[in-house]
Amino acid sequence: MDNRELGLWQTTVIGALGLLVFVGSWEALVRLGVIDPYFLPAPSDILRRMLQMATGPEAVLAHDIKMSATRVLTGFALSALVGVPLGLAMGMSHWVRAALNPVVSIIRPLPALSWIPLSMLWLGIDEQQKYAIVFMGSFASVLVYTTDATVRVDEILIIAARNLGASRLQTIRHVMLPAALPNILSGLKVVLAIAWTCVISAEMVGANSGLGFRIWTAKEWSDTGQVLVGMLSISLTVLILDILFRWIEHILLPWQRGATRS
Amino acid sequence: MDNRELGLWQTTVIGALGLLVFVGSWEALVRLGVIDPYFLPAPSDILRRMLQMATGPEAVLAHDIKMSATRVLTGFALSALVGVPLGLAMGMSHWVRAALNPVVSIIRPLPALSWIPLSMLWLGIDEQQKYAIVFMGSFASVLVYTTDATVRVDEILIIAARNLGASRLQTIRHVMLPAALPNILSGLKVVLAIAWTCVISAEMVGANSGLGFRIWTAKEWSDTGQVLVGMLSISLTVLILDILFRWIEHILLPWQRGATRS
Amino acid sequence: SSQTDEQTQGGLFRVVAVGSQWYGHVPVWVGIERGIFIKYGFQVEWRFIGKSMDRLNAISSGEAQFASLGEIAMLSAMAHGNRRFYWVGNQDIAPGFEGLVARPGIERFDQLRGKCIGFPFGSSVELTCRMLLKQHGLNPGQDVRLVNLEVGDVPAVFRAGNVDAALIWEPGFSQLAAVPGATVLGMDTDTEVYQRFGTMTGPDVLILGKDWADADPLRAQNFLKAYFEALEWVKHHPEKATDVARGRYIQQDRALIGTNLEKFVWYGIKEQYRVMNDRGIFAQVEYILDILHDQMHAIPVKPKFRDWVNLDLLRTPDMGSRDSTSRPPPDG
Amino acid sequence: MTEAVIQAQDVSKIFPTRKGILSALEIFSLDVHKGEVVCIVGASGCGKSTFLNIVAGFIPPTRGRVLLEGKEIQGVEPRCGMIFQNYALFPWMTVLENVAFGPRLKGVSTKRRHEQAHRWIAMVGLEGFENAYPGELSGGMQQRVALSRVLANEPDVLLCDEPFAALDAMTRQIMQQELLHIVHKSQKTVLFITHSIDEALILSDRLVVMSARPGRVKAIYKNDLPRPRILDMQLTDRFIELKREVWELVQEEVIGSMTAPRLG
Amino acid sequence: MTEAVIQAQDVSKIFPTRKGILSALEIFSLDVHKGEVVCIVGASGCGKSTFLNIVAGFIPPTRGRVLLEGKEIQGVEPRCGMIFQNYALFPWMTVLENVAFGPRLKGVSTKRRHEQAHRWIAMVGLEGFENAYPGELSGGMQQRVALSRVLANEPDVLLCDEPFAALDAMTRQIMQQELLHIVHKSQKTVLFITHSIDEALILSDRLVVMSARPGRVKAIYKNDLPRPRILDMQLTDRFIELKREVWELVQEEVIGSMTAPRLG
Ligand SMILES: Nc1ncnc2c1ncn2[C@@H]1O[C@H](COP(=O)(O)OP(=O)(O)OP(=O)(O)O)[C@@H](O)[C@H]1O
Ligand SMILES: Nc1ncnc2c1ncn2[C@@H]1O[C@H](COP(=O)(O)OP(=O)(O)OP(=O)(O)O)[C@@H](O)[C@H]1O
Ligand SMILES: [Mg+2]
Ligand SMILES: [Mg+2]
Repeated sequence: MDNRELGLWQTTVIGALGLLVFVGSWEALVRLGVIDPYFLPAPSDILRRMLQMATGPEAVLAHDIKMSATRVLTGFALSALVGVPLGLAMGMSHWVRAALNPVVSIIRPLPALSWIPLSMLWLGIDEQQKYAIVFMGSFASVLVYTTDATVRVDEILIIAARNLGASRLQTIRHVMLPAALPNILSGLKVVLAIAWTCVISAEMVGANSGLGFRIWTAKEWSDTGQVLVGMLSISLTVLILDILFRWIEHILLPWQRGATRS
Repeated sequence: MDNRELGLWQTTVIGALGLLVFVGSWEALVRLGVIDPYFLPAPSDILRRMLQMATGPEAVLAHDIKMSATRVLTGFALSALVGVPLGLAMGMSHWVRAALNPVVSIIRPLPALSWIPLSMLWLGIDEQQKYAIVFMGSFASVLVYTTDATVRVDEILIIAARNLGASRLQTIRHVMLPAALPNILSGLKVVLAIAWTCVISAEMVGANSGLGFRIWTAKEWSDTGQVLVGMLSISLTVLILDILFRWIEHILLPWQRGATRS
Repeated sequence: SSQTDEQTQGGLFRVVAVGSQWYGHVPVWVGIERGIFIKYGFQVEWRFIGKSMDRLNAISSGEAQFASLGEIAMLSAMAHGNRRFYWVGNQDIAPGFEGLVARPGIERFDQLRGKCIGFPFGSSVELTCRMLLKQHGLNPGQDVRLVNLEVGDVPAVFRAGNVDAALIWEPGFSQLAAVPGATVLGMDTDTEVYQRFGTMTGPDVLILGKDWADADPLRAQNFLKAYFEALEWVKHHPEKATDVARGRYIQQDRALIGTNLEKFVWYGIKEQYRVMNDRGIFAQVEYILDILHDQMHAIPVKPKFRDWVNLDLLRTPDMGSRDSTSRPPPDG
Repeated sequence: MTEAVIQAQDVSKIFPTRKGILSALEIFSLDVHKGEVVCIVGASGCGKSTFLNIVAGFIPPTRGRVLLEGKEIQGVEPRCGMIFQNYALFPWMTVLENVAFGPRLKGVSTKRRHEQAHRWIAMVGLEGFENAYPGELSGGMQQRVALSRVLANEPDVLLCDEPFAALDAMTRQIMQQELLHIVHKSQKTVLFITHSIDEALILSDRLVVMSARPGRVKAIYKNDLPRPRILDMQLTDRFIELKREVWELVQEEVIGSMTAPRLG
Repeated sequence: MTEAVIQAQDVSKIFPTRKGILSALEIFSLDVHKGEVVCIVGASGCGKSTFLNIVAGFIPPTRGRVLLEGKEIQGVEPRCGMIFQNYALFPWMTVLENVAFGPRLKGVSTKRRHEQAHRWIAMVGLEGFENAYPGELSGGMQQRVALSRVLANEPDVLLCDEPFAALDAMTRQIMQQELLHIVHKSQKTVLFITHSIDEALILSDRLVVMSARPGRVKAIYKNDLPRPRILDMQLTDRFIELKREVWELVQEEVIGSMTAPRLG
């Protein structure tokens, strides 16, 4: 509506201001005693806790992030490895799509959490079980996003390639894949965030490290500050991964540079 | 890739076949003793359990679905009620968007589950707490989808309306809203499924009914069959809601009929 | 909170009591099932919440009013400055219900070296585990691997062989011990705590919501009176109490519940004055706080737990007023 | 000569781009008088659309100003109705609702605005399609809906950005005649962009040839061809002479721009 | 006369739609000979693109058949190179990669195919833009890339679906001359759809006028205008006569289709 696009500088300043207002009023409400710090610690306290956990003698935070990231990225990589090719097949063939759609619709709405009972039965409580939870929580989404990206490939590009003499395989390799890539990547970006939401489920049982584990034990010890540190760490990690992912997109999709929306 | 579009009839038959193969081979593997039914009961057993739970003297299933649905739909409605207007505002104004984006990015990656500790402290264990968990798990997504839908409104339509003499308010009412509606609705459809994934988190603590509660108690009693009945019930409920939602879309978006992709 | 202050249609006060399948909750179940609460004007609603800290949080939020829970959770909440509750009693002593069980093939503590032990972190069994390991010369941080398990998952995880040893309290403990070839390496009765104080590592404590109690102390006194009347009934009718508990509240063999309940020592309302003082459980609390704070670094400060104690609420309205809350009642 | 409705005074437009700045228009001046049809031709990318967008108030000029009836244009100007190159129809409105949208905004009663809309729809030959959605029409039909939507709104000035590009030669001719008829009947002022010199010669009172980017006025022709300008007129000497002149001017610019270096 | 490269025999095409069936082509027959340029004109929606798509093998005819060098076309036919109305360039490839795509599929070495591509790009006046992505080009430039991409693939038959619609009059003329030059040099067969009768008369050896939907051959003109057909030729009597004749035929059909009921 407002015509003027904002520059990067302006966006950053306004965003920082927005954050400041949010965090500031939160801090004020706690300091003024409106909010009991036991229920919601002040941001400054959370930050202090975070620094403590990051630098203290134990320095657990880095280890937790590493453990959780390993679990998330392994589960996510598995999802992508299975989901992208299968999604491409579903996107390219009406038959495969029709055949697999019902099964996918059944699996998709099941939250990672609901796989805890079964995954424990099947895989115990080792790392595989955690990968499996992340995988089950993100796999169907990868499938859906990839299928969608493939279906959305402009038919005319496929026809054009065939018209230029491309075989079926060449068409897949030279047209379907690069044409679907931007949408597959942005789908994967969403799924990566979804995969992170699974880590709390994955680390509920049988873990002794990781951000999810930290949140759960903090809860048991009534340490609300540490619960919030855990939550904030997840947010920040996802933010950083998001930036990384955008950079990968920038590298992989040179023809889309500058074509992004704000 | 394959040129022929499939008709509804064909799609259904192939889908049913796909499901049959999936369920059939599962059943066979259990019957042949390859899979221990304690680890994964046969589909026929799950179905029998489901019928039992649906019709038996207790008939708990209908009640569970009703309770979970109430929680999901209430939380989801709250999300939509807050998220859609705020998302519209973010979509329409660069300023609002720049100001709120950082806060939203922080809240978005936090899974419903991570809100259990705080929500219990703040709201206890009553229904409000369950609504809150569903709300926190779905609100940021509503916001993101609505913002996106609003940003994607073709600028030329807004300019055209203004050129025809529309005031700012008229432009919002007659152009922004209807133009963003299709994408907002399909975003809400995705979020509704997300809201359902939250119900298992919401019913983990302090519930005594609902599909999530059923899954958790079944787990405690090692009743894998009932765990699977609970999961299947979630899937089916989401499927039915999805059909309902498509019907609502069909009513609300007459100009898009026939323009849908398979 | 205002909502729960409302009286129900029958003119009864609505009280939400929260708890698990642990035997320590039998008096509440009896109070509900035998109409004792109703007699005193309370409509008590039972809600299942498996973990102590979840129960305490439910009370802190104002949505629940009464619970029995583990001492450790109470102490860590105190340590983090939660002032939303009163500690009003310690209704039972029942050591010997939780212990460390090892899978077949592990029969001695030194065989645990390098092995994996699972239990719910942040509960009494964490203390039991650490004390037992220390007593047998094992360093919990280095010599063994500890993993966090959900309360309800412990038996299944142990049975499936996913951990080498596990700890949990009843009713899960029986399931651990029942695994063929499994060895009970140690019980809470083997710990220093038991040897010094005669209690389990994390005894049951009674908690009332502060706002709710302050809003109408008379009502709170009445409620506790009802609770302890139910407790006296349990004390005198263990057989019938077993029947009340079984099925609806605990899914366990009737005989097992019976024998377990017989091991319980119940403290009535008068006995509370004997227990809730420096010669009683307070000394045990000081000891536990030392461990939690100095050894485990699990809590940031040692809370002045006496500030949370409110024995006024134990006085019954017809007993008239007393001048001192801390003064113990005459023995006998 | 009547007063100038539109006065473009030394208008320049510079776009910032990733590779530097791009000068789209440079010191472009033009007066358009009431009831006049001015056609603009020029090589692709020379700044025609940019100029029209400035007149409509969609984008501000970097330097210079555009006056509408003596007052500077500031922001979107409903008195200058734009017929967009890509239609810009509202997909959720039927043809009837699209055409009746302008009057609706002004508070015209449903009955009256529908009556009016019906008449405009009939004029562009789309009776029977009143309740169709734009997505159900062919490109040429959509373009005609866009035309009637703007006409129904009765703006003083019509800004047309290649409005007939998607029409076949015949439909195009019919539309041209309709446009001229309406314009002359209701004394509308028209700024018309086209790629077709034939079209420009048929429609215009004056014809502006723009230079290649950055767009400047290269030449202005007074088009004195007699009206009505039907097919035969296209064979007259004057038509051919004018066409050749304009052609050569534009050709110079196109050849210039096609061999120009990548970024000016 | 040389042998017929393309023989369309009684081709009909019926589309099933939501509101019933739609007959797009009816018993359409046409022979195109080697080295011949056949232009097709007709009202919008009369089935021109449908016919071209059938010849390219993109869609099968409902009845009848199309032979390419005597053999029935079954599936996408790379010997018939299509220049799409909306370019269909690969957005992830640079201009060079787009143009070199056909040779690449055939296994031509990188060096050779890039050399060839450079020459085709130069021919359409796009030197300097080899490493640009299609998204960075204007519509007219994209259309020229599409043209050179197909030419680089050296198909026997060129199918052109309004390939110059997005070009301004001058660029368009240059492209027309280039096309004719290439076609005559390498004896390509061309089927060319256009909305412009002028363009059809400039390019064609024969000119097919189609009836309104369902598309049938209404008339075929042998275009005996002398080559090269530069601007002056457009003023000859024969040109004007032909133009008027074709014009009147098409006009009949357009007027028929504009007043026709909603679904035929
Ligand atoms: N928003 C913009 N940002 C950057 N450059 C722009 C923008 N709009 C137009 N341009 C550039 O300004 C120049 C003039 O564009 P304009 O659209 O006015 O051309 P035009 O004469 O209408 O061309 P056409 O005949 O193809 O429609 C072009 O080189 C174009 O690339
Ligand atoms: N896939 C399709 N499904 C249904 N109808 C179609 C389809 N393709 C084309 N048609 C219809 O067939 C008719 C002929 O379409 P076609 O695209 O061949 O016309 P055309 O002569 O190329 O028109 P234009 O000049 O606008 O490009 C039209 O009425 C169109 O609506
Ligand atoms: Mg333009
Ligand atoms: Mg066509």
